[in-house]
Amino acid sequence: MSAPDLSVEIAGVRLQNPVMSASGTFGYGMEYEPYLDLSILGAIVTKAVTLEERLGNPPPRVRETPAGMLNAIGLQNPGVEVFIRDKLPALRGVGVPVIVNISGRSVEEFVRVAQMLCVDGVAALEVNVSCPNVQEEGMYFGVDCDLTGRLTAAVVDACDRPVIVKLSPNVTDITSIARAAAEGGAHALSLINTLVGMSIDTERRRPHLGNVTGGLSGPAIRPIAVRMVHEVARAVDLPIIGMGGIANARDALEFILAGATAVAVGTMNFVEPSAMAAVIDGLADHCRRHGVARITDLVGALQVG
Amino acid sequence: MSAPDLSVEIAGVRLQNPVMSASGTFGYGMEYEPYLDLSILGAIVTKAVTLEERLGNPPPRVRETPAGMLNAIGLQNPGVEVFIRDKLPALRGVGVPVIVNISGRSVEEFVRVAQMLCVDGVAALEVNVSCPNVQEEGMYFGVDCDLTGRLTAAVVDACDRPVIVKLSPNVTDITSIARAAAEGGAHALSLINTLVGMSIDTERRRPHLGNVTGGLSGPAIRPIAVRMVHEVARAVDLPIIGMGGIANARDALEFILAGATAVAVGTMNFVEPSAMAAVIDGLADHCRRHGVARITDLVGALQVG
Amino acid sequence: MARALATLMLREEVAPGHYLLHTDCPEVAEASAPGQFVHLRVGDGTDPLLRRPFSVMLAQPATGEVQLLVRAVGRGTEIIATHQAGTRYDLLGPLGNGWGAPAGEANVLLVAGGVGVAPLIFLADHLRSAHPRPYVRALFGGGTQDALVCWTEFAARCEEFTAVTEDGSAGDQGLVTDALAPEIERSRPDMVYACGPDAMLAVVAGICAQAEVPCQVSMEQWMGCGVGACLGCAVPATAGGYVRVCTEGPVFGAEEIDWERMVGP
Amino acid sequence: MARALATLMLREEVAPGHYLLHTDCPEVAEASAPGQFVHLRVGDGTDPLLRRPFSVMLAQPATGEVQLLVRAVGRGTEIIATHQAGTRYDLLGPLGNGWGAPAGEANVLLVAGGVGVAPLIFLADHLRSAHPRPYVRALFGGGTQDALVCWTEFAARCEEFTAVTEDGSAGDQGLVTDALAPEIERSRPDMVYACGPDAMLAVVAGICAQAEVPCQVSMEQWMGCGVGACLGCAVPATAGGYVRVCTEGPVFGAEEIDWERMVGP
Ligand SMILES: Cc1cc2nc3c(=O)[nH]c(=O)nc-3n(C[C@H](O)[C@H](O)[C@H](O)COP(=O)(O)OP(=O)(O)OC[C@H]3O[C@@H](n4cnc5c(N)ncnc54)[C@H](O)[C@@H]3O)c2cc1C
Ligand SMILES: Cc1cc2nc3c(=O)[nH]c(=O)nc-3n(C[C@H](O)[C@H](O)[C@H](O)COP(=O)(O)OP(=O)(O)OC[C@H]3O[C@@H](n4cnc5c(N)ncnc54)[C@H](O)[C@@H]3O)c2cc1C
Ligand SMILES: Cc1cc2nc3c(=O)[nH]c(=O)nc-3n(C[C@H](O)[C@H](O)[C@H](O)COP(=O)(O)O)c2cc1C
Ligand SMILES: Cc1cc2nc3c(=O)[nH]c(=O)nc-3n(C[C@H](O)[C@H](O)[C@H](O)COP(=O)(O)O)c2cc1C
Ligand code: FES
Ligand code: FES
Repeated sequence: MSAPDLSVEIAGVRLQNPVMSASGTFGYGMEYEPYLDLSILGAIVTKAVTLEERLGNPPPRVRETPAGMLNAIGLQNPGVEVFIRDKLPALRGVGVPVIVNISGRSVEEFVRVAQMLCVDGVAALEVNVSCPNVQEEGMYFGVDCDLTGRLTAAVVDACDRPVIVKLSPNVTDITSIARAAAEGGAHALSLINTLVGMSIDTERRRPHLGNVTGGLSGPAIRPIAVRMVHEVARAVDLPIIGMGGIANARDALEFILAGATAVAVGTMNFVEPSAMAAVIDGLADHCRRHGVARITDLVGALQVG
Repeated sequence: MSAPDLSVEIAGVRLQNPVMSASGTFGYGMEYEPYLDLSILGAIVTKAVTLEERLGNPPPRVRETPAGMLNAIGLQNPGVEVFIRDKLPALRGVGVPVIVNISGRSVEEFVRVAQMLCVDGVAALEVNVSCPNVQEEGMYFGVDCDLTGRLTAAVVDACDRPVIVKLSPNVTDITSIARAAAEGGAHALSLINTLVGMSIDTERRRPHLGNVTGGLSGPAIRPIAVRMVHEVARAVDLPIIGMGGIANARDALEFILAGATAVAVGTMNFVEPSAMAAVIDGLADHCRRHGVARITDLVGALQVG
Repeated sequence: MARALATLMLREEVAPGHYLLHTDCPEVAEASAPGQFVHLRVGDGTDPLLRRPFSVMLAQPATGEVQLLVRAVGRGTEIIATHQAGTRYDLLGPLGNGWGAPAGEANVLLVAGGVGVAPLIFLADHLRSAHPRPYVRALFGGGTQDALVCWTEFAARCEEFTAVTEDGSAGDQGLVTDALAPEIERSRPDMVYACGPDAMLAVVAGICAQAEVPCQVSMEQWMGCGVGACLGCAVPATAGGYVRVCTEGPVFGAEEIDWERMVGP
Repeated sequence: MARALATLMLREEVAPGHYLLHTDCPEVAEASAPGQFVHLRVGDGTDPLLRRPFSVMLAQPATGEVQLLVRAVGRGTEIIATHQAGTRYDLLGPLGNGWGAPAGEANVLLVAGGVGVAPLIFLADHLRSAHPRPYVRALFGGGTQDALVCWTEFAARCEEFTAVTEDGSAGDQGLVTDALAPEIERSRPDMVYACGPDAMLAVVAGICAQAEVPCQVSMEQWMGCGVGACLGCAVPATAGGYVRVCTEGPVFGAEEIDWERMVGP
């Protein structure tokens, strides 16, 4: 059998395969160059970029939990201008699509970041509406349909790049937020961001994290993420980038079968810097073993009932 | 130092210590008798009881996930009458408070079960509003404030036993549901129930569970559970029974410091049938090491900031 | 049923990916009946989290030895496959209901598929000591020769022994269930005892029902607790609803299981 | 920095709960500078999940040996404490920036607390080979005698060596920081190098600032990636914001760290 076709299209962007980094777990790409050939990736998704520099949260910022970790980095980044000047050139040089994760404190801030990122080398924007630190009028964007819809529409207007809206799992009904993003004009969705969690040092009677709470990621959350991708795929007709605890091709296939067109690897990059390479190889292998010509044939191919 | 006082009071019920079984993980108590002296427990919480017998979901019903498990038992139980006749007498004989977890398809059904359980040997009712299988007019009780409030009030009216409302974590804001339960007259809250999750057999392209989705429990969810207990404790002035992945005294202390008056052990009973005994011993030990005279001195003793 | 510690004395790779664990566990050796299982914890952490069930393959009260036959199929069993002598296992057991005695003279037919042989070896062993003149026939099937794991131990305890492999690499070629109807026809056993994959058991149950020969099956299902508390290990019952593999089973009368509703794990 | 496999040749319990790992890892032995660390995976599953950072205590390019000193404090290190010779470790390293060279003649003072001794042993070793006439003084503190782990290895590489324990079970009684100001006064080192708990480092930094002696500290912080990608290992910088222990550190000039904002992990 000839080599299976792993290429997919997300919001008009062609990827050589469906495997990308999850925002915030892969820095600005170059950090992992000693461990992984970046040019094999489907895409690189950057750490969140904001209008102004952000210093981030006080330490400790990470803590291991059973099969997962909590993080409260606090959107530390050098700001969009420095990103474009210092980080983007090297990223662009890798030769795979670069998706820039953006965040802000207000619709206005998102819009200005999006405008500034309409430059060569940015393939798409991923709108981080789901970071627990991002709120307007006391509401997190990502847990409110109306805010999500307005924000999406504003970013779509601001920049001609495809807009991927990244959804929060900390909601009662993720499909209604997904629909709001779709109605706002999103070109794709990515999910899930982290679940809000907390861990306590019982000897010192203090939270382990400087920020008290943090975002839970890693294999622990995979069953929740797969369920949400399954729900959203049935509810909304947009391509989905699935993520949450993916460590290998089998995990990635759970998301693809549930309805994700592409997948992102986050926390497991820390554990295994070559995890994405293994996922890509494993997907090709799975296709070969099962006589699947195109990976897209597996998207949403789960049989229920 | 004299032995620390581990006793606590939940909704007027005195417990010799704050450690109980989580509903559905300890059968009707007797299953674990060969492995654990039941009389040492703070309380025994039973598997959900409904008005009529329920046969439950098709298999497979359980599946291991990273540091956790999914279950979709489907409220299998013999119905309240058979429970009172066949299960309650032995439970009562143990000599510790028996808390009966109840479920139903409608407010009416909950009310009738509650009425029938106003019998000797039932110390309190735990109202399972959070089971994904329990819905009215297409809404799950546990994710809607209004339904939660109405249901709570109806059960409180139906029976003179203390009513503990068990909250679902599958919501955007658990404090608003907690407040609704408090306004409905709940005497205590227990949290968290399981998170909805899913796991896929990628070789067969089918869900692992017969019911497609299931409830995620075990150590994996502990950070989410601790965070929710912390939030609810700050929002509502009711005693809290905290649970979610507790394996040992250190884990239990996270919940207590976050604001839980008592704790329940669920999934980890399967792994370690004597887990509850270890938690009880470990709590006493912790109190001794830290010169804590009463475990209640630790409730909510977390220092933030 | 109780809590016990077993010490691994020797781990033998008896076929590729199949391990025979010789453990020292006097309590379980003493108390086990054929068809019962132990619920064993692999490691002391969360990976894997839950205990894993394994049939007792042989129990020697005199020496305290308990043998388990483990096929490496996933995380837990692959970890077991690396264990060295001296490893200590925390286990619950013996659990569940074992094989029922045959009616009459122990003129029985055992049908094993792959590692399903384990509880049947114990049964054969037991029949030989419990009955004056046992006549034990066995059909043992697998994909290839390698899957006929511990066949010498099995054959040694049977009057007649037939191997069947799908690829013909050992014994007759075909499915073990193909050989069943003719064998029943020929030997008219008092009881058929079967253990193997669900699909095999369903066919065995059907053939026995048709031939009107009583049949017992040992079932598998994903387990939570192993002791009857979680209702996780349900299989559909002919009487309606479900029965628990860990408590009502793992051995059932074939007619107790609703094979139509039975979905493989 | 690179990916490497290390093979455990010998695990020595050098003090209660403290293990010296002699590993064979030619790439890391070749490339390591004193003060760098390796990010090591414990097992291949999810328990523990993240890698664990350990300072290189000694690296022998000629033999390929890399020594790590591990104190068992939690899940990962307790698992390491059970590892047998032959265990293979997957590691990233050497990582981070090591100790900077002293100004002048290598008249230096090393201040170690507990296992903080590891990167200082490597430093002392290196100073002896890199400088013609090194004069290395060391203060080594711990709660009790047991915490002065590998002190003979340390002392052997120093011209002067002073032990300090809180309970007086070895050396002088007190805190290592109590001994510091008089020692600086006396010996006027060109550089103070310190590694130990945050609280100790903060005091060391303060004393050195006061005495106007340059000071380098090796910091610890919880790590995600270990390679600069996650921003998890931040410590507060005097310049404002944060610096990464894994990338800008683990060795910093004491003046680079904002000790007021530093919260212990
Ligand atoms: C009563 C009983 C007796 C058993 N006796 C034996 C025995 O003697 N020898 C032996 O090798 N195996 C036996 N099994 C099956 C054995 O329990 C599983 O193979 C084992 O739990 C797999 O664990 P794992 O971590 O390696 O696999 P996992 O990684 O958890 O799963 C790998 C695959 O193994 C299968 N599996 C896993 N757990 C179970 C389970 N509880 N029941 C059925 N299938 C499962 C599934 O197909 C799964 O896809 C028995 C099962 C039961 C219920
Ligand atoms: C650059 C660097 C070099 C280090 N060098 C050494 C060394 O040479 N020898 C040595 O024994 N230890 C060293 N440590 C600390 C070591 O990494 C931790 O003790 C280890 O990760 C604990 O893992 P665990 O699973 O046993 O503990 P866990 O169960 O994860 O935690 C137990 C306790 O250990 C502490 N701890 C855990 N991880 C870290 C961490 N990354 N940083 C600081 N404290 C932590 C915390 O106080 C925690 O409460 C170093 C840490 C860093 C950052
Ligand atoms: C350390 C860390 C930092 C993260 N930063 C961001 C971020 O800046 N923007 C964002 O949208 N998601 C961020 N995430 C969320 C991940 O992109 C991803 O959605 C989540 O971690 C789940 O995937 P995983 O389990 O594979 O890590 C971060 C996650 C981690 C662990
Ligand atoms: C097998 C199983 C069955 C359960 N059945 C019930 C139930 O009947 N009623 C209920 O309120 N919660 C039920 N739960 C939820 C537990 O009581 C508990 O809230 C949850 O599992 C989290 O705790 P744990 O992580 O310690 O298991 C069940 C959980 C499991 C694992
Ligand atoms: S495994 Fe829990 S009831 Fe059978
Ligand atoms: S540990 Fe990830 S940046 Fe340092």
